[in-house]
Amino acid sequence: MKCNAFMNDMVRSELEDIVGVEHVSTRESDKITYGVDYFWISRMWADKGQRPPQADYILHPGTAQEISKILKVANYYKIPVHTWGGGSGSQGGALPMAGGIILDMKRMNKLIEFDEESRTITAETGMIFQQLEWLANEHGYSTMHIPSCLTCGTIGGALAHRGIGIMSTKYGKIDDMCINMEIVLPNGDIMNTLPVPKHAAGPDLNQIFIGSEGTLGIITKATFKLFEQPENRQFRGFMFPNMTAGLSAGRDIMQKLKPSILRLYDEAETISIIKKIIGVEKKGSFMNLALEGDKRIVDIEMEIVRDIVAKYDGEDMGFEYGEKWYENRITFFYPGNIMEIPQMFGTMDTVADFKNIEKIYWAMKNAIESNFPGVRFIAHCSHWYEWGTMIYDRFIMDNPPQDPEEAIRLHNQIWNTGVRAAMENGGVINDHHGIGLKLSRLMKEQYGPAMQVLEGLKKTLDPNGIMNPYKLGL
Amino acid sequence: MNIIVCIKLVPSVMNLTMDQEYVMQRDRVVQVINPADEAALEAALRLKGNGSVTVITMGKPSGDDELRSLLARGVDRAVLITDKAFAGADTYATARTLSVAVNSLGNNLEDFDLILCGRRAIDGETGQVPPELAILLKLPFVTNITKINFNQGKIVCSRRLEEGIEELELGTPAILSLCEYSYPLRLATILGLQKARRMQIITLSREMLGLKKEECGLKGSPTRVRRITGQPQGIRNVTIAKNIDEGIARLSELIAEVPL
Amino acid sequence: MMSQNSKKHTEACRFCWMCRHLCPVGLTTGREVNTPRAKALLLSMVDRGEKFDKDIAQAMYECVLCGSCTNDCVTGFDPTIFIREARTMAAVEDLLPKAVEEIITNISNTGNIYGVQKPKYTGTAAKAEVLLYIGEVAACKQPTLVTAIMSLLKKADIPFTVLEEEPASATFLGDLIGFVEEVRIQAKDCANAINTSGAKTVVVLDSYEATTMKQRYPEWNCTINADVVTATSFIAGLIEEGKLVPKKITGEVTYHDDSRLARDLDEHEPVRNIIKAMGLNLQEMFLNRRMAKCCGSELLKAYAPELAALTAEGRWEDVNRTTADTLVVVSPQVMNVMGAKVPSAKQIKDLYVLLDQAC
Amino acid sequence: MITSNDIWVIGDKQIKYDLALLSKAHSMAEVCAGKVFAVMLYETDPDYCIRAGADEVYLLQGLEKIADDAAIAHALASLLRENRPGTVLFQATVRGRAIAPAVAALLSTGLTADCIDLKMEESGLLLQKRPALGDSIIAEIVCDKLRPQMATVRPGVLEDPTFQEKRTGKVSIIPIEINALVTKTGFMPAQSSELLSEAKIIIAGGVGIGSREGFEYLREIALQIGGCVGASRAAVDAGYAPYTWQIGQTGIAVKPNLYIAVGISGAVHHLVGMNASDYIVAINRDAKAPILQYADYAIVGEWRHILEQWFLSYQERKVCI
Repeated sequence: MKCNAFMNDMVRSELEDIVGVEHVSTRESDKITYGVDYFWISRMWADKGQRPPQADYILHPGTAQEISKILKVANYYKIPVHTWGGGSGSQGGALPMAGGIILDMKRMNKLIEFDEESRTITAETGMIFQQLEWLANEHGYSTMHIPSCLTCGTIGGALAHRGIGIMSTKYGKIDDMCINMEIVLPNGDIMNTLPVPKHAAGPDLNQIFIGSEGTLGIITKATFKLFEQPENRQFRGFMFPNMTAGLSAGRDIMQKLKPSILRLYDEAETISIIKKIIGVEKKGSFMNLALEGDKRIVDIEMEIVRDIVAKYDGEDMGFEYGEKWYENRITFFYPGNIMEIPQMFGTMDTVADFKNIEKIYWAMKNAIESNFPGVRFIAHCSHWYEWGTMIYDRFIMDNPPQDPEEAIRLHNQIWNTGVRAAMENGGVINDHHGIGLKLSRLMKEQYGPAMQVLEGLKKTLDPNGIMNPYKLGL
Repeated sequence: MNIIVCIKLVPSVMNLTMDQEYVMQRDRVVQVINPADEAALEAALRLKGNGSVTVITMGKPSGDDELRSLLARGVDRAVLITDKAFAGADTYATARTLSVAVNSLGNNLEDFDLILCGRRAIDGETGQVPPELAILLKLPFVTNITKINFNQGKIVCSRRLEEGIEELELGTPAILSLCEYSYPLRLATILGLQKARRMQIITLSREMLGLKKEECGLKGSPTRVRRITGQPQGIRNVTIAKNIDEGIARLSELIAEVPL
Repeated sequence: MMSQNSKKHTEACRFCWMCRHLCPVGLTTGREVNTPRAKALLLSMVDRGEKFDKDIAQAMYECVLCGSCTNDCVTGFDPTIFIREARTMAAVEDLLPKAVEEIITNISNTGNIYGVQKPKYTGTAAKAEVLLYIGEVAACKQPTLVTAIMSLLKKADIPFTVLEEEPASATFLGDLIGFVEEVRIQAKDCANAINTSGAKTVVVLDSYEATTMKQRYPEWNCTINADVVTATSFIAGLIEEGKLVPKKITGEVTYHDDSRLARDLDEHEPVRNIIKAMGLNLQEMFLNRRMAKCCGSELLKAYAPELAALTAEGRWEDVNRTTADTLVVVSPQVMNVMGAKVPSAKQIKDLYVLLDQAC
Repeated sequence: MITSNDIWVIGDKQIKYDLALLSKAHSMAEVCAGKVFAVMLYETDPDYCIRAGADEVYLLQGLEKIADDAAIAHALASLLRENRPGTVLFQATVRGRAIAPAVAALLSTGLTADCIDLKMEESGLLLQKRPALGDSIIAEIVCDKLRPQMATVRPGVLEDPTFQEKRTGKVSIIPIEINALVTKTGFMPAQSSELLSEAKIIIAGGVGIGSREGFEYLREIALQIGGCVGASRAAVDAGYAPYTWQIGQTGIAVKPNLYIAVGISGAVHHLVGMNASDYIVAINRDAKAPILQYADYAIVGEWRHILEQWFLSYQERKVCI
């Protein structure tokens, strides 16, 4: 006997009235599908044949107005709302942990404006980012947001967790690229951030919603910068005697120039890369760098890079590796190439200033390798800033526990240990994957008293707490 | 006619791929029915008339789905001989286990007229099981067959040898081994798949066959692998012609160099 | 009951997000279930004990089998393998969507998906070296296309035969219920009919059917003794040999590569050569050749017209972003699917009709 | 009678390979202090066998027309039971690979198929090497508890026979009577142009050839230059070429002086059938096709254009000469 009587159907018809019958689903196939995103735990759970966390209603809205009405209904009944883009997030940010509504944004995928004069492009946020990039390419431009999930995630997804692309070192993160946004607030009001981000009319509201992971509102439209395709792109590989030298050289380069790509690998990762390039094992720390733009400038910049590298005993390894890496940059993510269940793995992705970064690297490596036998730790620095860099540090365990609940516990312990080691040494727990469900519990530790600012925003904007519960520590 | 077909599940060669270093990747290989066994099975399905076709395979219990797909193609009965004790069997131990299984089926159920096998499996490539099985069952045999007909109580078949095709005749019961592709195997029908869902796969273990441990598997095998060594995969240092004209000139040189 | 091969592909695809941006259905519905990973996930869950029900079966039919995902996969996985096999499962378990069942009934009654008497066409000779295989879509729905290509063959002095009773090619049945013996038997009958004609070359009008004959028939041991060629490459060849000399016409057109020519047969240039020969200015869509976005198919239109309308609109959006006012197509299926959704500022023309007017 | 360390070689039809096997047996017999016996199933000059290394020759009479391999096996088995040699070697021909397992089963002993190398230990234990899993590994196999130890040996893998002019040996003629259950009613010899295994030049085509007509063209060229034409499995499956042309794991393994792979992508099962060739040329329009890695020389482009151009130059040269 069902004890919820006919309330389910009453809500369902109300929602159907907003978006149309064909855009509301309670199909089992949908419920299973939306319960598994790219988060390791959700995948492991499905691998064990366990039913995933399920939503009650899956909605495919077509306009911001429809979303506005949906949020009003959700507030009235106090139904949780989980916004879903591509579902390719690795932090479990889109999972319908509290049941209720999944709001799949992908039907809102229209190009709204291409402004060649201002060199911007505006689109609905349900568009898969690759589509936006292709639209830019059609006119000879690029958004220069080229993450590994380019083909998987949506515009909204990239904004919601403050994503980053492989060219970020020159062109910036998504928050540097976004000009303005349209947002549906939890109470159903549709607001716009100011037309341009650089102003002195108070704080930049874009930066409150970028990275809010669907907890403060739903981004429905966004405008981005467009860049000219570079006339010239030059790759160069360098081998440093150790990670310390590599980091110093990287810092020096960043404080003088703007490479588009700068990747520095730790000794564990270097060994396998170098073996692929020259066929023999060689110890050290490998750097892959790209400079791009007007050829005359790039030539000069490359000379400067060489001078800097020489200062830190770096050895020139030629351009072949870089070009090959660029060509195959996403092939790593296809099945058969990437780490797969039943392995347990995670990318800790810590960001810090140059003063602390190396200390953090060693602290995390030691904490994980000494506490968890059978766990490997490899890392590289792939996104650089003038003041610091991030560590893309991965742990891999080939034989995790068979029992799914035990596996979850171990997974969370490894994360706690690694991330706490980072925080204790002045690092920030995440650079560009987001918080989601995975790191939610650690947000208060990270923020301290500053957390009340986020909590205050949450309380004011979403008093019923319906927006993506359990995520982002809110 | 009542026919027994012995089949083996083998790693699919078509699915073998190489990684970037040109090393064969084995983890993605799936098990398929050995191509020559497919031919034997199709020949059996065509010859059976009012009789029956029984498929026997020795292997891992995971072969269940593959056997079911054979039931869906018109096989009447599928027998899976599976037991940890059978692991590591060489051809002689395999033939011995199969012969005991065949005898047990013959006693319990209707007798058989013909046993068909593939001429060899693409993994081991020995082709020794059919003759060994024939001797153990005291039956005449012919290997490497490309065509079989049944004519007035006689089997008429073509056998491929290095120097040509032999036409042969023999009586039943007998064991015949067929060449791959001689009879392309039909697909499953929808009706067959529906029927197959409800059919039982007969599973036989060592004990059920009354075999002693030392008669089967690694223990019952006269031959033993002492060592396995890798072999270079044959990568060569290729020179690519700068243009087609250069390529053509080099090709002419190469052909002229071959002593004929 | 899924084959090991199918399982290998579902296990690989279930947690892979890389090709979803290419799915013509997913791009327009925005539904997560319309991605290759979702279909693989569902089937992998079925393999782990989840019930294969009407709902999951339905999901397997929300796919055009266009092969964009397969084409994208750098590690060689192919979602169409398990989608097709899941359709077989749906047929076996009596879980076919009603609309699909109706089409299967049509095929068993009349040999074509429409359930109508297929119109008859006659060639210029009873036993010519060239056999024109018209196919059910063109025969039933695109008579002008058939007339145009026949007229072109006559103008080029190519005697040709059309089978009096043209058997089905098994293309549609194979897409509906997967590659089962019933489908192979249909293919075998078709191959036999073609072989009996004694033709040396079979010119196949519908690229879907050409693909089946060229790529599936050999797998199923249904050998066609003649060379199977697509109508597009055959006609392009006639122009190249000077047997057809088109007059120049002016205009700006764009061309949609259908899935089979684009990805399975890898045939991209013949049509472009024909367009150039007529002096038309070809404006390429950004996604062309192997990357062309599928516009739907006649089969999808037959069992899920609303979905086919969406996929067609999706492709028209790409057309709309070009400066061309005319979309040129060569496939009777594309003509039917795209032709049903022409935006007001654009028009759609069949290449053979255009060429026939120019010759 | 105790098993000896003698080696018996069963000769079956191809004298060249039989003599090579006898020479190999001779050098192995020296290691384990055994004798070499040649058992010839066909009429031949026993003197050759002795000069190649046999100490004794048995000429079995009356088997020429017998097609019943089981019956032949019975005859051989009784001979072996009487003499109890330590080792029995067969050719890995179709017939050898049918008779040998039957003999092994009759003697309840082990048999290793298709060996590419043999090594005798002093104790008389035979190390049998054979490739497996697509020739990617070599397995060393022994039959350590039972005798005789038996193997079939791949024709053509051994060194040519060495003849010692002054060797002598005993020759016995043994008439065999057989009640054959299998009778031969006809025979159709294979065409010589299809003798791929013997060819010095092979032009092999893949699906890239695209049609049967394309393969006819390849064959024409092959005939002109005194070579043979082969095909990949994919091309055979596509119906472009007959099965007898198939080179690879499920077809024929070849090792010509020059192998020209045209329009072949280089699937593993093809590679294992041809990568023993002395020199490999790949002609392919795809510069990334795996076959290129396995070739010594590669020409990237449309095969038809390349071969036609080459053929023109070839004919011109012929005229000049």
